[in-house]
Amino acid sequence: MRYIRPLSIEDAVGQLAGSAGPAAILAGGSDLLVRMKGGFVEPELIVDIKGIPGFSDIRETAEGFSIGAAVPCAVLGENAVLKKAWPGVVEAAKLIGSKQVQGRCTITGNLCNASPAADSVPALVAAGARAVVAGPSGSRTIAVEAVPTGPGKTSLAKGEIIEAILLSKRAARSGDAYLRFIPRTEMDIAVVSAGVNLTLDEAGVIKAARVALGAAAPTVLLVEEAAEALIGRKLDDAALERLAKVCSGACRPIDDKRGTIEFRRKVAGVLAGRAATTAYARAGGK
Amino acid sequence: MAGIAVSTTINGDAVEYLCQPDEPLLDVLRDRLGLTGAKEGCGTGDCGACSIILDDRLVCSCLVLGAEAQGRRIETVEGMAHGETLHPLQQKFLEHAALQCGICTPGFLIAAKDLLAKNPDPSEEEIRFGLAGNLCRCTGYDKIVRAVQDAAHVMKQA
Amino acid sequence: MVEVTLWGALSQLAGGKSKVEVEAKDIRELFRKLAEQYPGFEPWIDRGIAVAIDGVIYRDTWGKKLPEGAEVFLLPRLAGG
Amino acid sequence: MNFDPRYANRNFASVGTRPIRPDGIDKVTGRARYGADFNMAGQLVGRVLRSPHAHAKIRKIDTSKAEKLQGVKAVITAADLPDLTDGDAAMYDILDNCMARAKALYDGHAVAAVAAIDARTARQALKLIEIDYEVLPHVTDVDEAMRHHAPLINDTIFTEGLEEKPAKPSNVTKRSQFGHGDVHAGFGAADFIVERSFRTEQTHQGYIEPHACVASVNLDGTAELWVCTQGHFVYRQHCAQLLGLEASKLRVTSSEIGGGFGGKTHVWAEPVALALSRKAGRPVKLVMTRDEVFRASGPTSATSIDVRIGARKDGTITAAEATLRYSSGPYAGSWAEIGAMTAFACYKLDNVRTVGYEVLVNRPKTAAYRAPSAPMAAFAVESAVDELAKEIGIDPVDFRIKNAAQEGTRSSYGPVYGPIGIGPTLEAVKNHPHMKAPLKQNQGRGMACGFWFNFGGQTCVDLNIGMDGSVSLAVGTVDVGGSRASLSLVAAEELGIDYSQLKAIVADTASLGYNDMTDGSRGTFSSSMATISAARNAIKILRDRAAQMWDIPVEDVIWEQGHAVAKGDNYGNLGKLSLKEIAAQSGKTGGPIAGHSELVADGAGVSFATHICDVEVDPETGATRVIRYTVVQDAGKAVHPTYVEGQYQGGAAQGIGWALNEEYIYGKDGRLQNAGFLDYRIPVCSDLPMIDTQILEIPNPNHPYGVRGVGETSIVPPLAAIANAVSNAAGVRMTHIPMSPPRILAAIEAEREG
Repeated sequence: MRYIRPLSIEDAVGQLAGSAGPAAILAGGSDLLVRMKGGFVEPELIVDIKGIPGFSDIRETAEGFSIGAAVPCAVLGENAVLKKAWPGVVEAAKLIGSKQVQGRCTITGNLCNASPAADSVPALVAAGARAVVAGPSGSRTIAVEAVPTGPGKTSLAKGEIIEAILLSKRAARSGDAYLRFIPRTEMDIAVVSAGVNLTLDEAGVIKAARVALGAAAPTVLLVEEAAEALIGRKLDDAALERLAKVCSGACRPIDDKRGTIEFRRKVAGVLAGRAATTAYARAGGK
Repeated sequence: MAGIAVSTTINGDAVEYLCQPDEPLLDVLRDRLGLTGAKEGCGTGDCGACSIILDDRLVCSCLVLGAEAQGRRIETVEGMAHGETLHPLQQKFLEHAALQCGICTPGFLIAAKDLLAKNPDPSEEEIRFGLAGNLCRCTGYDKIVRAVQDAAHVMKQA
Repeated sequence: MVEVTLWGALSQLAGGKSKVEVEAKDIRELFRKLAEQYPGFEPWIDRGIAVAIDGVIYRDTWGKKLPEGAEVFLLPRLAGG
Repeated sequence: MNFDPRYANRNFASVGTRPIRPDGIDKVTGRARYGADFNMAGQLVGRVLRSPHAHAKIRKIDTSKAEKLQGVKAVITAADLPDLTDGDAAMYDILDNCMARAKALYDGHAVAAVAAIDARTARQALKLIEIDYEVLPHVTDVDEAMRHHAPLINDTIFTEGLEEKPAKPSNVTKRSQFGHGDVHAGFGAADFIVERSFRTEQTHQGYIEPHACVASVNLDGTAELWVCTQGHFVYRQHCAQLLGLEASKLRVTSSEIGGGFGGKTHVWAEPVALALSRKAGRPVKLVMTRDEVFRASGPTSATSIDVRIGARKDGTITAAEATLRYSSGPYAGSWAEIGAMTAFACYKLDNVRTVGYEVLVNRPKTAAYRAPSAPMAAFAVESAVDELAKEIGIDPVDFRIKNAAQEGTRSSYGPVYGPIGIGPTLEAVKNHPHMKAPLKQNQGRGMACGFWFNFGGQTCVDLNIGMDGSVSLAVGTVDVGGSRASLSLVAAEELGIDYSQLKAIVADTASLGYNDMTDGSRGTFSSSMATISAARNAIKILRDRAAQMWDIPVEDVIWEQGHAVAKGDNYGNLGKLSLKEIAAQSGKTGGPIAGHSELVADGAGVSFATHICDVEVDPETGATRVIRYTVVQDAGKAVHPTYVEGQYQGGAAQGIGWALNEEYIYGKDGRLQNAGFLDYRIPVCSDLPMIDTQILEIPNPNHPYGVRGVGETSIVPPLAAIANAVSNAAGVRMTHIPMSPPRILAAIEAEREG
C-alpha cells in the first residue's frame, strides 16, 4: 500500500491511471477511512488530492461558482456569497455527519461515494450543478446526476477524478432548499430527502423548477413530473398537494434498517412540499 | 510496506514519527506517541471520542491518516491545561460533574473548545448542535451543556 | 418455627406447596433444613436464593437471624446492571 | 458482621455536599487510563474471528495457515480451552460464549483468536483461518422461537418450572410465576378491564468504551490482567475457574471504566486474551472494535408482553396479570423472571399474577442492562395503567396514587414493603409545575412509575491514615460514575475530617479482599457501609492512641468532629487531639493506624421513581422530540447530590433512546444490520432537553446514613412515560418500542384509516 500527495492534477491522474491494484482518492476521507477500517476496501494506492493547487478553493467566476474537490463542507458554510446564492446546496452540505466530519468531508466525495442517501446530492441535482472531470484523455464537464450510476458505483473511468463542482450564477427571483428526514436531530444518514430549486417570474409564478429526491431509488431521483406540477403556478395548497403526490409516486424505495417503503414514499412527498415552501420563500414568493 | 516519515506540530511541540500509509492519526497519537487522551469509541467518526483540532478545524482523528498530518498543527486534550492552570472548560466540567465515566470527556472538551473559539456566546441550542458529534452515554448531556455555558461565561469575562 | 413462602419454581419442587414450616434460627439453618427436606432445592441454593425477612431482602447474609413469627420469603437471586 | 448497619438520624457535615471528584483532574486532562490506554513491554495484538452465521455447526477449524504466517505467535480455538461439557452448566455457557465449541450460536460468536506482533498481521491471520460450517436454520425473534416448529437452539433444554418435565426439548428454558390472591375473582369484580400486548426490541448498553484488556500469563502460572470491568474480583474468579488458574495468582487491575451499565459484568474477551498470552508466552492486548461490541457483547432482552388489568369504577385495581417473554440469547437466563417480579411492584394489589418465559434465540447472550428487565415490564404495565385510567375517566396520577404500594403492602413479588418512596414520588409529581405547564398542538404529556430492587453484596474496604494525617481509602467496587467522591465524603463524615484530606482509589485484586462487582446499584450503598465500618474501626485505634498519648483509659476518650476528646471532669485541661496530631505520633504509639472492613452489605432498600415527559410528534413524519423531562426519585440519602442527579439524568437519557430509536435490527439471514453508532442510534446532545431532577430522601432503614442505590431505577420509567406522552400526542396507543418514526407514522395512518 502506498500513500501519495501529488501536487498537480496531471500527476494525480497519471498515478491513478497507472496503479496496478485498486486506487482510492482521498479528500476528506470520511467515507474512505471507514471503508478501510471495516475491511471493505484495501486500496493499493491512496491519492491525497489536497495538495493540488486550486482543489481546496471556492472560486467565484463569471459563470457562477467553482467548488474545488477537496473543499471541506464546513468551508462552504463559511462562504457568505455562496451561502446567499445557493442556500439549499450549502444547508445540504452542512448536514453531512457531525461538526467533526464537516471539517473533512467534501461534496465531491459525497457525490463519488454514490450513496442514494447522500445529503448534498439531491440539492446539487436540483441546483443543476455540474462536475468537472479530469482524466487521462483530458477534461469534460457533466451533470452531477450523471456521476452516480448505482449504490457505490459511478460513471468515472479508471484514472478519472472530479476536480470541481460548478454552480451557475443565481438567476433573479430564485431560491433552493434541501430537507432530509432522520430519526435523530443529527448524525444520521437520510432516510429520505428532497431538494427543490425554483425560479419565479415577477408575479411569483414558478417558471423553472427542479425537484430531486434522495434515498428514494438506487440513485438520486430528478423528478421531472414534480417540476411540471409546479411550473406555471404559484405555490398554493393545490400545487403543494400535487407535488407531494407526484414525489411519493415517483419513489422506488426499499425496506431497510433505516426505513420502510411506505414511510419513504409518504415522507418524500411531505419533505418535497416543505422544501418547496422554503425555496419559494427564498425566491421571494409569497 | 515502507513507513512514511511525518513532521508535524502537536500542542505546540515539533514531533516526528513514522507511520503506515493506512494508519489513522488516532493510532499514531495513541500507540506511537503515547497521547492516549483521544479515545477510540467507534473508529468510524460516529462518536467523537477521538476529536482533535487540526489546523483550527475540529476533526475525528480516526478519520484522518497519520500521513496527512505532515506540516500541520494538531491540538489534543493533553494541550489544554497550561502548567498548573486548567482550561476554563476543564475546570467547569469538574465543577458541574459533566462527566461520569469520563471516556467521552477529552472529545467533548476539544469539541467545546472549538465551538467557543468560533462562537463565544452560544445559545443552548447552538451548544447542543455544536456538540452533537460527541456521544455521551452517562450524563444525558445536561451537565455537559451547563458546563459549556458556564465556561463560555467565564471566558467572555476573561 | 418460621413459615417460609416459596416462589413458583421452588413450590413445584416442594410438591406444590407454596408455604413450608421450618425450625431454623438463621438463614444458614433454613437452607440446610430445606435441602434435607427437599433435595431438589440444593442446586437452587447453590445457584443462589435470596431471603426476604420482614420485607428486607438478604442475598448473602447467611448468618441473619430469623425472628420468631417473621415473614420469610424465598426469592430468586437476581442480576443487576 | 460486627457492625450495626441500622439507620440513625443525624446531621451531616460532608455527606450531601458537592465537591469535585478525586479522579476528576485525570479525566479532564486525558491522563486517566482506561482499558485500551495501558501497554506492556513485548505485548502482542489479539484479534478474534467471529461467526458470520446466526446458527451453524462447526465441522472443522483449520488454523495451520494462520499459524505459519510470519509474526503470528498464537492461534487458539475452543480446543485450546478447558472442556467444561460435563461441568457446571453456567460456567460452560460463559466459556462457550467466549469461544464457540460445537456450534456458532449467533452472528458475531467468537470461533477462533490470534495473537500477532501487530494489528495488520493479526487481521491477515484471521483471514487464513479456514472454518467448515454446516449452516443450520436460525431464529432471532422471541415469539417465533417459542413456536412448535422453531429451529431448536439447544436440544438438551427442557423447560424448567413446569408441573411436569415436558416430553420434548424447546427454546423455552424456564417458566417462572409470581403473585398472590385470586386473579380470576379479581377480574370478576372489575368494572373496567384493559388487555394489551406489547413488544420491545433488543437494545445495547452502548458504553462508549469498547471492551479492552491486557493479559500476561507467566510460565509459573501467575498472571496479570488489566481490564475495564464492573467487577475485577468477579472477572478474576471467572477467568481462573475457566482456565484452570489459581485465583490468588491472577492479579486483576480494573482500569478506569468507560461505561458499563451492566455490560461489563460478564467476561468476554478476557479468558481469550489470557489463553492467547499463555500460549504465546507474551502479554496480549485485546480490544474489541465497535462492530464486535454490538455483535458479540451485552444486549438486553427483546420482549413480548401481555398485560391485563381490571379496576372498579372508583379507581381501585382489583386484579392484574402479565405474561412476559424475554429473549436470553442462545444461553439460559433469568430475565423474564426479573420482569415478572418487577412488573407490578409499584402497586398495592390483592390479586396479581405474573408468568415469565425465558426464550433462547440466535442473538448474543443477553447481559444485564441497568435495572435489567424492569423497563420493558414497566413499559407494558404503565401503558396499560394509563389506558385503564382513561377508560375509567380518572386522572392517571390520581389513579396511581390511589393504587400505590406503601409501607406494609405485600409486593407483587412476595415480601411486604418497609418504608418506600412510590407514594411520595407520585405526590411530588402531582404537585410539580411540569404537570401544569401548557401544551401546544401535537404535543403530549406522559408520566410513569418505575421500581428496582437494588442490591448489596460482599464488600471490603481498607482505610489507611498516613503519618501526616492524610487518609487513603482503598475500595474494591469499581467506580462507574463518581463513587470515589461519594465514598470519600462518607469517610470524611465518619472521621470528622475535611474531604480534601482523603484520597480514594480502587484497589486491585491482590491488594484487597473480595468484592462483588458494581452492579445492582450497589457501589455507593455497599462500599459506603464498609467505609463507615472501616472508619469506625480506625477511630477505635485513634482513640486508643490518644489514650496512650494522654495516659488515660481509652473508655474516657471519645471521637468528636475529627478529634479525640477526653470526656469527664478530670480531663478539663487536656484539650483535644486532632487526627493529624495522633497520626504524627503513630510510630511511637503502636505503629500504623488503619481501619479495615469486610462485610456483606445486605438490606439494600428498594427504590421507586416517577417520571414526567412532554413530547411533540410531527403527524406527517412520525418524528418525535422530547421537549421537557422531569425525574423524581427516592435516593435514600443522596451522598453526593450532583452525581445522584447525574444518575437520574443518565438513566432517563438511556430510556429515551430505547423508547424512540435504539434497536437491534436483524436481517432474514440472521445477521445484525446495524452494528455501529451510525445506525444504532443513541441520543445525541441535540436530541435532548435539559433533564430536571428532584431527589427525595426517604431513609433506607438498613444503612447507617439511610443510603439506597440510585443508579438503575432511573431507566425504568422512561419507556412507559414516553409511550404515554407519544400516545397522547399522536392520539393512538403505541405498543411497540422503539417508537421509531416509521412505527409512529404507520400507527397514525392506521388510526386515520380506522
